[in-house]
Amino acid sequence: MLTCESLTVAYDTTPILRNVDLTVEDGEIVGIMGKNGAGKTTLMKALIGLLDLREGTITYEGTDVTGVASNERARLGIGYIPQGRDVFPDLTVEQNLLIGESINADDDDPSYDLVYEYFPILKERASQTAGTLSGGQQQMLAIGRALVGNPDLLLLDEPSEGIQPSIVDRISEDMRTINRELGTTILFVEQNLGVIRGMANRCYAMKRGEIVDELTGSMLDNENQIANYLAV
Amino acid sequence: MEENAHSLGEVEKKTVNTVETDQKSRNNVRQLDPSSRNRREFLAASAAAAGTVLAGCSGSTSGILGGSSDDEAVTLGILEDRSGNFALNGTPKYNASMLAVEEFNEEGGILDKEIETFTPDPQSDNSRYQELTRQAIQRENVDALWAGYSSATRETIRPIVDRNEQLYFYTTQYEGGVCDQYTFCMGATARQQLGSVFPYMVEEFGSNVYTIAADYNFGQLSADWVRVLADETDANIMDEEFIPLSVTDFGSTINNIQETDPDFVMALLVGQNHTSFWNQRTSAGLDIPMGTSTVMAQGYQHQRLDPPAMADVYGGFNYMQEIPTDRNQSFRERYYEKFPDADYINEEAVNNYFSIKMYAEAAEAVGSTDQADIIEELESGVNVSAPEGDISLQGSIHHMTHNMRVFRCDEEHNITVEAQEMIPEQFLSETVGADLTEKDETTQYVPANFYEEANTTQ
Amino acid sequence: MSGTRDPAVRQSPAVRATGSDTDTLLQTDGVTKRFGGFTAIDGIDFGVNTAELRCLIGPNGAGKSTLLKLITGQHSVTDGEVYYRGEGITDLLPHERVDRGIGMKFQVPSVFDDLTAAGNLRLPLQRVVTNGDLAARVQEALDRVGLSDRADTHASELSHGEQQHLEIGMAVALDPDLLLLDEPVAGLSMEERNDIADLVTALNGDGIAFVVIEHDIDFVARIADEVTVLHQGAVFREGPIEQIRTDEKVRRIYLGGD
Amino acid sequence: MNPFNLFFQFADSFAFIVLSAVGLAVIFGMMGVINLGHGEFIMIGAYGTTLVANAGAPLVAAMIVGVIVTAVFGFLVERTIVSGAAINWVAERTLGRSVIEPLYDRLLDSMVATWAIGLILTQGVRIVFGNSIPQLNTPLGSIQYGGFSYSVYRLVLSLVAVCVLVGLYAVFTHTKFGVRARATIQDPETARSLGVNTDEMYTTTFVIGSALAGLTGALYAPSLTVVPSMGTSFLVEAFVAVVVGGPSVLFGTTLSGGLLGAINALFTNLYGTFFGQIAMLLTAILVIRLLSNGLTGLVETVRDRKVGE
Amino acid sequence: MGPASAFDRARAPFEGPNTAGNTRGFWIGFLAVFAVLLIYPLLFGAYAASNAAQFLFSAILGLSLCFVWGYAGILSFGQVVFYGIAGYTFGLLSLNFGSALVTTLALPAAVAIATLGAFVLGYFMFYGEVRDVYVTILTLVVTLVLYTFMGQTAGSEWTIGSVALGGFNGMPAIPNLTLGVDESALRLSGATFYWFTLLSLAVIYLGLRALVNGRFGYTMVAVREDEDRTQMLGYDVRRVKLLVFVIGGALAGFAGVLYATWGNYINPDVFGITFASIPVVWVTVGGRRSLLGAIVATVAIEWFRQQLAVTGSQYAIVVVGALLLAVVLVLPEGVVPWMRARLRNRSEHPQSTDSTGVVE
Repeated sequence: MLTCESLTVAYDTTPILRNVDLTVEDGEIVGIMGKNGAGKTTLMKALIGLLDLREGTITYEGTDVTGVASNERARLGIGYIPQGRDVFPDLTVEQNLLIGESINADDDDPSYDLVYEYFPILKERASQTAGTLSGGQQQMLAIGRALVGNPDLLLLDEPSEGIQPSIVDRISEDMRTINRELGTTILFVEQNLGVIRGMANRCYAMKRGEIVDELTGSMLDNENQIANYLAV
Repeated sequence: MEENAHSLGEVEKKTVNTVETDQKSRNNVRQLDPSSRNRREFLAASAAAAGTVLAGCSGSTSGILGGSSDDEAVTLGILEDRSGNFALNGTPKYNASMLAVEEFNEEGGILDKEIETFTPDPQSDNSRYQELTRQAIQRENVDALWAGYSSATRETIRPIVDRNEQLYFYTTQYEGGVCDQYTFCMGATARQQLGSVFPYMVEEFGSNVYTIAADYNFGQLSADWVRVLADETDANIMDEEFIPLSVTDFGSTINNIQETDPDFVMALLVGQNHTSFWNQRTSAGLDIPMGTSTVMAQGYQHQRLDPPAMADVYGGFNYMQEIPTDRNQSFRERYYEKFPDADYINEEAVNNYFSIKMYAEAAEAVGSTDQADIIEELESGVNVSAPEGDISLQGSIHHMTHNMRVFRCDEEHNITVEAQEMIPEQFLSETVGADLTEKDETTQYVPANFYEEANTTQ
Repeated sequence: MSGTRDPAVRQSPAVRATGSDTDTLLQTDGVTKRFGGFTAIDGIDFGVNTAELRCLIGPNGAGKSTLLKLITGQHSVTDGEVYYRGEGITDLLPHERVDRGIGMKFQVPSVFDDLTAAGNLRLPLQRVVTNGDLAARVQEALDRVGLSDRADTHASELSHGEQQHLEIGMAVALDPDLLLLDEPVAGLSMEERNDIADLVTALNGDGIAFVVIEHDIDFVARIADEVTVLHQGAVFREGPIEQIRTDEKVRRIYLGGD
Repeated sequence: MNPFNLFFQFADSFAFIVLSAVGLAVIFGMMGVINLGHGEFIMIGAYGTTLVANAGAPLVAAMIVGVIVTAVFGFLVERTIVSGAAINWVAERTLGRSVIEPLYDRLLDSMVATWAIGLILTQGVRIVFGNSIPQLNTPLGSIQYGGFSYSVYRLVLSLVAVCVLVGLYAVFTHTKFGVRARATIQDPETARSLGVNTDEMYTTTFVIGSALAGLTGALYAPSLTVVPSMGTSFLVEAFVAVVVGGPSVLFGTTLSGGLLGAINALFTNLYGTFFGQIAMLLTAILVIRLLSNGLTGLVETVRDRKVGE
Repeated sequence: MGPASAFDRARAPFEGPNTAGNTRGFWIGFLAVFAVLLIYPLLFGAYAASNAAQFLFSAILGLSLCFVWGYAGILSFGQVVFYGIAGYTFGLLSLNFGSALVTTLALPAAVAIATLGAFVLGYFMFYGEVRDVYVTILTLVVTLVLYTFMGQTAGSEWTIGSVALGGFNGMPAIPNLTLGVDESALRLSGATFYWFTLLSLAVIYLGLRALVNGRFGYTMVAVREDEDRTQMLGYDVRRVKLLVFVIGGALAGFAGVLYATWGNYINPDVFGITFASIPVVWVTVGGRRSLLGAIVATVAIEWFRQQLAVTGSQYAIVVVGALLLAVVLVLPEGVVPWMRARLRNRSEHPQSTDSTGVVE
């Protein structure tokens, strides 16, 4: 579904990503783990098209999308859930969701009911401005916003960041359900051990802008090996 | 009255050269300081003073590499706005000047020399006027200068004109009082314009007056004159209101007038923003007659605005292109033949036209373009045949006795002449008692210094 | 007020405010900051002792950078007080706090791109060096942060690590007693991190107190005496690094692991 | 002082301030572009309306044409100058590189560029249409009250001003375009990553701002003198209102229209038009000095304090 | 060797990273141009000198804006406020008292009043945390308030001493600039005025060069780049900006006195929107971070505008607008920095072009 070859991204002269290769198959949940500053968010932004590549190609569903603008990538069916509180704070919850409708141009039937089913709190708060939601609720809104347009691929940037552990667990669970029930492919970056183990079918490890390892199947059960790539 | 105007038109051909008969008024020939005759000398002196320090040379204004001017032609400097805020008023002035020059050149020019013109566009910008006036005088060596629409412009360049002892014609109708040995004011003054329309209004509509005036010199001084005239005609100024030039909304003014309920309004408004008043007063249903010395004859509002915006407006002017005389008819035809797309011939345009003619006749009379001689000749008091009629220059005060008319604009914006009278400029000659043939001055007198009434802002 | 703070660690702000505790350099008392409807800092009491090296950790959005900006005065507090050496500085402007000895290094290296490395260092130095040779002092400062051979390079052309060094050098040039560093090693290589760690430790040894925001726990462990964990705008834990590192709750909210 | 006069003058002043400012406010608030040529955009609307009405079209139709002409003009300006897209498109095909940096969020450069546009427009219109064109009459006549009469049309204008504010509120809160445009302004990167064509949002916003300027010109065409230099008479009020209003565009414009309109009407009534203007400008200076985020900033600060309590 | 090193020592204070032209070649060129300008009146006469003088004092106004905008990031539409205030003050003082001594002293007095005006406005803004574009708009509004105010001073109640402010008609007959006491006083006009203006411009240019390359220049650039950062180095940014603004106001005031005495006249147009905008045009075209650019652009644009006006072409204003638009869009850094960069590129890669005209 998504293939990246030798992605290199640099701010001015300092490279942030170096020769990143990765693939995501249809229906998978793939994690990318790494510490702060490993280049995870940069990778996500490069994938959605917010950062220009210095080198490399990105192929989405067989099409080369390397030079395609991010809004066009979204319209091809990629839903992006940015890091932290990147909801539109002055718009209401409902208006935030409305922005997500632009995702996946092939599908013009927005799934508000589905979103409200997963996150009933959003329905409750529909007319409240997003800036007044708690961190966890904002994260749910960001996910809901990407889901409304029925994306084929979700890019999820650190879903656990700044959020209560209990809510983090719930979000992991929801993502798995979405993947199972809707068949949505998910690529996420994370540094929370629990989230990685709870969600990923497969996982890449990143360090200083490079993919240094790939963990599959039973390797993911080895907590120590994962922790090795993370902060502690 | 229209009969009268008509008959004035018929004497046109007889009026051309009456210079000899006026020689008697030259009994006070000024003793000109020989050095002041050379208007360039001060420049040369200053250049030399400093120049000698460095090089010990350079006694001429043009410098080593500077060119000298061609004395074969008569050069007229005509600085009129063709862009910027005053383009509406400046363009007809420019056109009429060009018409006059063309007519003279077809007849062989002045003193058998072709008339050349220096006609930059000062773009309604007073700084530009300063530069261009200097350039006209010092580099182009113009023999006479016509420049500027607004009083502000005139005051901007008058110091330059005076320092260079340059013959200058200012042709706009204005507030009056300029008493300047180098400046000839060709337009009617506020006292002349108001002196024609105000008594008429009092006579026709009653003696209770409300004045609205532009809050700048012209408006302030015109309002002073209204007060003076009210005193003379026993009229009563109920209230007066000064409106900044930037104001476009007249709601409160209209309400104030209604609250005061005068017999008529003197509207001394100026500029494009104030033109909005007429539409607004009509749509607000204010139907009190209005007298003016400013609108229609300059900015042809009666042609630009849709009727009945200018209904029942009475103006005191020396000229509107609607004057029904043969002479004016023929002038109009010549003008529109040369400028078929022109909008309107305003008061100022005609003043430019006749003053160029007057200059030419004076030059022919003295036989040279020497400016001091021409000023002397003009100060002797000359007559000129103008599109408005035969009029004369009051030599001692550099102003014109004008053929003033009261024009009325009706519901359909047709213009009729309601009254007509020759009115001399009296403020300088009678009230101030100025005489430029006796005493050299470069001042502007204001009514406040001579009239009690003018001094009391209400 | 957050109830998670260990009350034994610090005295009450009131005592501090009188200056009776000479060891306390900086103390916030119930500081709160709201943006729009959002509460970024929620009634924090946070203190630093003289010559202490304290690290501030916590998830993104926990309010770490905001807290530093409240201390420097770049943000005004919505509520609460800030004391420095027992003096209330809540209403002072940033430059007045700098004059009292508080220095700051920003999150993103924010050197002045249009100036050279020497020009950048000249900026703080020209304030304090009123007589004597400014050029010599600039050279000295360049030496200290290891940028002597890059003196005439425009700051925008320096490497990321060099910019971090330069910025710390600028802050140090003013002889601060307290230096606030916001993510000094983000985006740096291991080698560069070690350099910065050495620099910070050395400066701390000279008596400068530090508050360092950092995600790299190895780096934190290498330099810090004490660690404060912020979470959702409040102090979540405070204590020595070893204790924090093994704290179950801290691991859950931030460091990861079950 | 007559209370009815005061009310009507307030309505007049409010309408003038709001209508002068609203196009500028949308473009400034939404795009970070200061359009110093705003007055000339208004002038285009007025010229369009007057010329079409003079050709015999009914006034309302002429006004619609005036708005459309200005909107189209705004579109061209946005494509060629503000975003530089059209010029860059040509340059990329001829020079092989783009030559223009978009003016979004380059406040000062955008001021200089749009000032130049205004300069060209004023003189360009003068060259093409001359110094004056035949003016329109104010429709709808007057109503009488006591010894006073008021232009009905000017009253209608104040209603239109309110409708424009309400309409804009509706567009920016209740339509997909409006929500997307606001999202673009708040966080263009995220909006783009969610499939919003932010370029299109900018263009459309600029066109709406231009159309509003055109509307102002169209509405005032029958009431003011339509000349090439008429734009400057709107500029001061527009700037003052936008700055006094603060960052929240619609709310701010409404508030500043109300405050400045009231000050203007009151002082005009008490001391005359000159003091009305001066009082208004001094109020503006004081508001800017005392409230760095304008009137909406004040409202927000009060709200934050309340949350804290 | 001796004279050459003395030359190098002499130019040292005027050189630094904040200005163009730090080479010996530049200074030789500078002296050459200055020498040509000195003898200009001898070559072309007093009229040409007088006409050129206005370009030179306009350049001082341009420099004042370049200084506050280019070096401290404060875009002020209000430079003409101080220009006008000083012009009016000079007129009021010299006309009221009339003696050569007072006229001589009126120059510093007028500059002082303008400086005071800049201080009051600057204090009001910078100590009130008015920032960025709001400073720009506030200065514009203040300018327009003064325009409205001075425009309505036509009435006789607006007479100060024996001199009327005169409303839109302005204040005529302002005397020439005078240096000295009584008979021995030197009245500056024509070529002498030109030389005075030229020397002033040169002194101000060099003074500003020394200033921006000295301690204060570093501080200004820091404030322009990042106010927060500068604050954290212990600078009181408000004070720095106020000082910059006051210096800019003083320079603008000095230029305003020259303007008033050049035309012997001043009126409220100096506070009008056109006049207020023109310095922004000069500095934008010349390059806001280049003092030399401000001078060159001011002289070139004003000369060009005058030529266009002389032709009487109705397209003059359109041409000026188009020129400005082209510069803002294509060369946002300004013409002079662009040319400097081109020259530098050439000298670094001489093989890439015909390698003529390389300075250094």
